[in-house]
Amino acid sequence: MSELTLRQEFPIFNAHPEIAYLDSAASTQKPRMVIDRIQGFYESEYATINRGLYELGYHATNNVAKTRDAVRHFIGAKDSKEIIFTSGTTAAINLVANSLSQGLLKPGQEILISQMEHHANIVPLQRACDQYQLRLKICPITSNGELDMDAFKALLGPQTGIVALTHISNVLGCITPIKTICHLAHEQGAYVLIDGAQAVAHVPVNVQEIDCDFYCFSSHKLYGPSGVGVLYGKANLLEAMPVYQSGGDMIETVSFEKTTYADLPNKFEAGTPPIAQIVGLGAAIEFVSQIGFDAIQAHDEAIQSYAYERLSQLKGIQIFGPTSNKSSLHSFVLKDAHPHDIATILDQSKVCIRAGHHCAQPLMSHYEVAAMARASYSVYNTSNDIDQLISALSQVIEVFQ
Amino acid sequence: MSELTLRQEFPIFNAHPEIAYLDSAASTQKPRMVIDRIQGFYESEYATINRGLYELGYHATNNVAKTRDAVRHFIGAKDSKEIIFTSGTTAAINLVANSLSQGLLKPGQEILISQMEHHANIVPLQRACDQYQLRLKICPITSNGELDMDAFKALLGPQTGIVALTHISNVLGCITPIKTICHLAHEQGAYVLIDGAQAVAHVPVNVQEIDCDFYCFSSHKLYGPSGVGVLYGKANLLEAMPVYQSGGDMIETVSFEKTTYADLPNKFEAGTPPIAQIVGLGAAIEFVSQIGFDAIQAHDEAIQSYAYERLSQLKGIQIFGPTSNKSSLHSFVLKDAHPHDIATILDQSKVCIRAGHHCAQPLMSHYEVAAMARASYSVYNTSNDIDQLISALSQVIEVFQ
Amino acid sequence: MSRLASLYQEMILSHNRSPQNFGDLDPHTHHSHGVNPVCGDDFHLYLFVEDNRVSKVSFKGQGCAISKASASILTETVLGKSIQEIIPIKDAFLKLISDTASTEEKAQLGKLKIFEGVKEFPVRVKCAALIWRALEDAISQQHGQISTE
Amino acid sequence: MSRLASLYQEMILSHNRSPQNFGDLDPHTHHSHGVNPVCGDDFHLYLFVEDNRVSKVSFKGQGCAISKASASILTETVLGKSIQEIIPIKDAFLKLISDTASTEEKAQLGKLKIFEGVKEFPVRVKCAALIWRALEDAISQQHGQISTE
Ligand SMILES: Cc1ncc(COP(=O)(O)O)c(C=O)c1O
Ligand SMILES: Cc1ncc(COP(=O)(O)O)c(C=O)c1O
Repeated sequence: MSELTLRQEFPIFNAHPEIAYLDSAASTQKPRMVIDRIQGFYESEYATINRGLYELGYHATNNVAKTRDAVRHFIGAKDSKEIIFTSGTTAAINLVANSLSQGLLKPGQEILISQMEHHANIVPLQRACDQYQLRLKICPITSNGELDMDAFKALLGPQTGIVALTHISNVLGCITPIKTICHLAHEQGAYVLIDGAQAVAHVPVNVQEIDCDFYCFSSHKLYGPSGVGVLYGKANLLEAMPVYQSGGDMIETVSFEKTTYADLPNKFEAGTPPIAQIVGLGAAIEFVSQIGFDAIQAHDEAIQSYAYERLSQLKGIQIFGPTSNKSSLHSFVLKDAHPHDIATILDQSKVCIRAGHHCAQPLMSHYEVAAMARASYSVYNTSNDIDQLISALSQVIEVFQ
Repeated sequence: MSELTLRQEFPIFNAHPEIAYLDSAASTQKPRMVIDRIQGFYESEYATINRGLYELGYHATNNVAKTRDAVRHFIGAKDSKEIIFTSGTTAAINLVANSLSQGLLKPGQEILISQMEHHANIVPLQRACDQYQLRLKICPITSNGELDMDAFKALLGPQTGIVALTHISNVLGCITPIKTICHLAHEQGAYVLIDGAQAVAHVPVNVQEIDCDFYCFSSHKLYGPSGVGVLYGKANLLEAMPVYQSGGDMIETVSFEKTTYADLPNKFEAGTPPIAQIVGLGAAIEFVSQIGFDAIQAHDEAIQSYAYERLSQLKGIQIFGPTSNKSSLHSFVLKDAHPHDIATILDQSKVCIRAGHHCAQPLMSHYEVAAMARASYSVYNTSNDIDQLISALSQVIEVFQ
Repeated sequence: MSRLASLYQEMILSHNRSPQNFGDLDPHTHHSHGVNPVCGDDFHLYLFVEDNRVSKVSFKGQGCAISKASASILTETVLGKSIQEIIPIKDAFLKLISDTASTEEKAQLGKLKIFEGVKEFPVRVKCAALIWRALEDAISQQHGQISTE
Repeated sequence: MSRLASLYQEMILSHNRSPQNFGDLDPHTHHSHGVNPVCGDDFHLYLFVEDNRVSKVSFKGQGCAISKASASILTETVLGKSIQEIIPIKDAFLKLISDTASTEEKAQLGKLKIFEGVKEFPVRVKCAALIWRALEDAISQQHGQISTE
C-alpha cells in the first residue's frame, strides 16, 4: 500500500472531518507546518526586507534569501538570482509574455501554444501578439488527450519566437515531454516558457536538466500560502529583458532624467514583496521535500489508479485525457447530468470537486462540451475520499436517470 | 493623555519586549486579531474563490466579497466593484500608469507628479511617458517641505492628462490637500491618482468626498498581511480602461480568435487572488475601525509632538518636513553621523528606524543629502519608545562628536 | 424534504429531460442571449409579441438542469401573457430565488415556486436567474447579450 | 569591547572625520565608481600606477563612517604597493569582513584588521567592502561602475 497518511497534518480536516477535498488542482490545503510558519513569522519575526538596518529587518531579509535559495534548489536552478518572486503563475506569465516579446522578439515572429493551455497561458500571449505584432499558433492535441508531437514539430520553425506550454494539463493531466520540447525549440532558436502550475506538487522538476528558459508556478497549489508565486528564468535572458513592473526595490538610481535598474532578482521585483508568503512558501517546499517525490508519486499512482478503476465503472461516464503517464486528476462528464449539477449534489455529500470550463475554454470547445467535472488528488487524499466520491456520483446518476 | 495602549495586542512585542519599533511607515507590525484571522482561515476555511460549487469555496468567495465591501466602506467608495485587489500599492500604480495612459490619454499629454514622490509613484509614470509619448512634469515643494500649490496651479493645464500625487509623503509626513487638487485637476480635464500608501493607517479617507479618480494602498502598512493591496478607481474609468494583466478569472470567454473580458472588478484581477491575505486585510480594517480615527489621530498627535519636542533638542539635528498638518513620522540627519551609522547604533539599543533614500531619491537630491534617518510612529508606539530613541541618539552623538 | 431533494424536484428534472418550447423561433420580435461565464450556461430566448401578447416563445442553448428547467418553465409561463403581466412575475421570481420575496409575491408564481429550493444554494441562484435576466433584457428591447456573474 | 565599540573603533571614527587622500586625482591610470544603491554610498577611486606601483591614489564621494574609513585606510594601504601585492590584501580583507579569513590571511592585513568587527553587522559588510570592490574593478581595467547590493 503506497498511500500516504498525511491527512492529520492538515488542520482543515480537523475542522471538517467529513470532507473529501478533491479540488487540489485548483488550490491545495495547507499543512500545519506552513500555517505555523506564517503565524510564527508574523508573531516574532515580521519586518520588511532589503533596507532594514536593524536586526528584525536583517533576519527577514535573510529568511527571504533562504527561501529564494530553497526554491532554486527545489527546481534545480543554477543561481538564486534566477528566482523571481511574483504574486503567482499568472503574474509570472504576464511578465514573460510582455517583457520577452517586447525585448527579444521581432514583429512577425510566432508564439506557439497548445489547445489545452490554461487561460493564464493563452490570454497574456494573445495580448502580447496584438501588442508586438506577433502571431499566435496553436498546437493541437491527440485523440488520446496529449500534446500532438508531430503537429508540434510541423508548427515549430525558425519563425517561432516563444513556445509556451503547460507542463501538466489542469484538465487532462497529461505530462508534456518538456525536455524534448526544449531541445526542439532551441534548435529553432525559440525560447521556451513552461507553465508549471500543475506540476510542482506532483513531479520533481529540474530546470537545468529540462533546459527550459522560463518556468513558473504558484505557491497555493504547492501547499503554500496564496499571494506568491515563482518565475524562474535563465539569468542571461532575464538580464537582457526590459523591466516589467516598476517602483521601489527594483531601481538602482532614480532621477527625473534617468532611472537605472537594479540587478537580478530585484530588477523584476517592484515594490514590497509578499514577505510572509515567501517565508510560508519556504515551509511548503520543506514539507514537500520531507515527503519526497518518490513517496508522492507512489501515492499519486495509488490514488489515481484506484479512482480510475472505480470511476470507469460508472454508468454513462466519459473520462478525458490519457490513462497513463498522467498526473493525479480525472476530468469527466456524465450522460444527462450537467457538471454543475454533479458538483452541487456531490457537495451535499461533502465531496468537493470542480465543475466548469477550468479556465480552458478552447479545450472545452475541442471536446465540444461546455463544462467538465474534475476530481483532483493530493497527498492528503485517501481511498476513502474516492469511495465517498463514487457513492456520491452514484446518487447523481440515480437523480438524473 | 491621548496615548493608546495597544502594544500588548501585537505579539511581536511579546517576542521582543525590548524593541522600540519605529519603522511603521515601511511596514506595520500585525495585531493578534489579524494573525489569528489568517491562521483561522487556513485552518478551517481555505478554498479558492469564484468557481467553487462546494460550500468551502462558496464561503471563501463570500469572505472575499465581504472584505471588498469592507474596503469600499473603509475608503467611502460608492460601489464595491470599484475595489480592485492587487498585490500592493506598486502593482496598483503600475496598473493605472499603464492602462490609463494607454487607453484614455493622447500622445503629447502630461503626467504631473511631485518632487517628493516615492519611486513607486515616479518610475511607472516615467515609463508610461516613454511608452505612450507623454511628458512628465514635476511639481516642486516649498521650503517648508510641502507641495508647492502655486507651482502646482501653474503646471496644471488642459495638457495635463494625469495628476499623480502622494496623499502623505513617506519622508516629509506632509499631507497633500488632495481634495483641492482633485477639484483643480478636474477643471482641466485631468485624472487624479492618489498614492495613499502612507495615509490609510493615519487619516480617514473618503474617496467620494475627495473625488479622486484612483486611490491605492498596501495592506502591510495598515496592520494587514503582506502580499495584498487595493486599487480604487471610479467605475466609469475602470470600465473604459483596457485590461492590464490577463489570465484566468478576468475573462468572459476565451477563444483563439477573440477573448472578451469580465466585468469589474474581475476584469483587473487576473489569476488566483491573494485569498487569505484579502481576508487578513479585512481583519486589519476591522482592527482600525474598532480603534477609530479620532483615537488614532489623537494618539499620533501625542506621540509625534512628544517626539518632536525631544528630537528638536538634540545637538546637530536637522528635521525635514513641516511641523504641523503632518503625519506621524520624522526624517532627520545628524551633523557628522551618517544615517546608516545612526541606524546601526540605534539597533544596538533595540531601536528600529530606517535610514537611506526611502525610495525617494529625487527628494534626497532636492535636500542634497544621500540619505536620511526616519522614525515613524504607529498605534502601538508609546512615549517610552521615544525615550528609547532619544537616549540611543544621544549615544550616536557621543560616538561621532 | 432534504435540501437536495427540494432543489432537484421531479418537475425540474423532467423539464431538464424534456424541455418545452426548445428550438429556434423565426421570425421573432424579441431576442436576448444570456451567458454565465463562470459555468458556461448559454441560452438564447426568442419572443414573438403580437398585440402586446407573447404569442410564440422559444429558447435554445445549453446549461445545467436548473438553468434549463428554469428556461423551459419560463417559456410556459410567459406564453399568452402581456408584457405588463410578465414583468411582476419576473420580479417576483428573481426575489424568490434570492430569498427576498414577500408572501404576496410568492402567491403569483404558481408552479415557478418549485425553484424556491435554489435559495439554499447561493452558487446556483445565477443558474435559475439566467433566462429571466435574458427575458428582462429582451423586453427592454436592448437585444443584446447579457451575462450573470 | 562591546559589538558596537568594536565596529566604531577610534581609528575608524578618526578616518571618518579626517579621511586621507580625499579628492580628485588627475591624471590617473585607473578609476572606478562604486555605489551601494540600497544606502546611497557612492565613491570614486583613482589610482596612478607607474612602473607597476601605485604612486598616487585618491578617493572622493560620500557614505557612512564605515565606508568612508574603509576607503581612507585603503588609500593608505595601497600607496606604494604593486598590483601583485595589493590583490592578496584585497582578497584577505573581503574575507575578513565576511568572517571567512584564515589566520594567515588576517596576518597580512595590518591595521585593516580593525574592520573585523564589521562581520558582526551583516548589513554593514557591504559598506566596508564597497571601496575594495571598486579597487577590484579598477585594477581589472574595466573602468566601469560597480555596485554592491
Ligand atoms: C508613499 C509610498 N508610496 C508607495 C509605496 C509602495 O508600497 P508597496 O511597496 O507596498 O507597493 C510606499 C511604501 O513603500 C510608500 O511609502
Ligand atoms: C495549468 C495552470 N496554469 C496557470 C494557472 C494559474 O495559476 P494562478 O491562478 O495561481 O496564477 C493554473 C491554476 O489556476 C493552472 O492550473
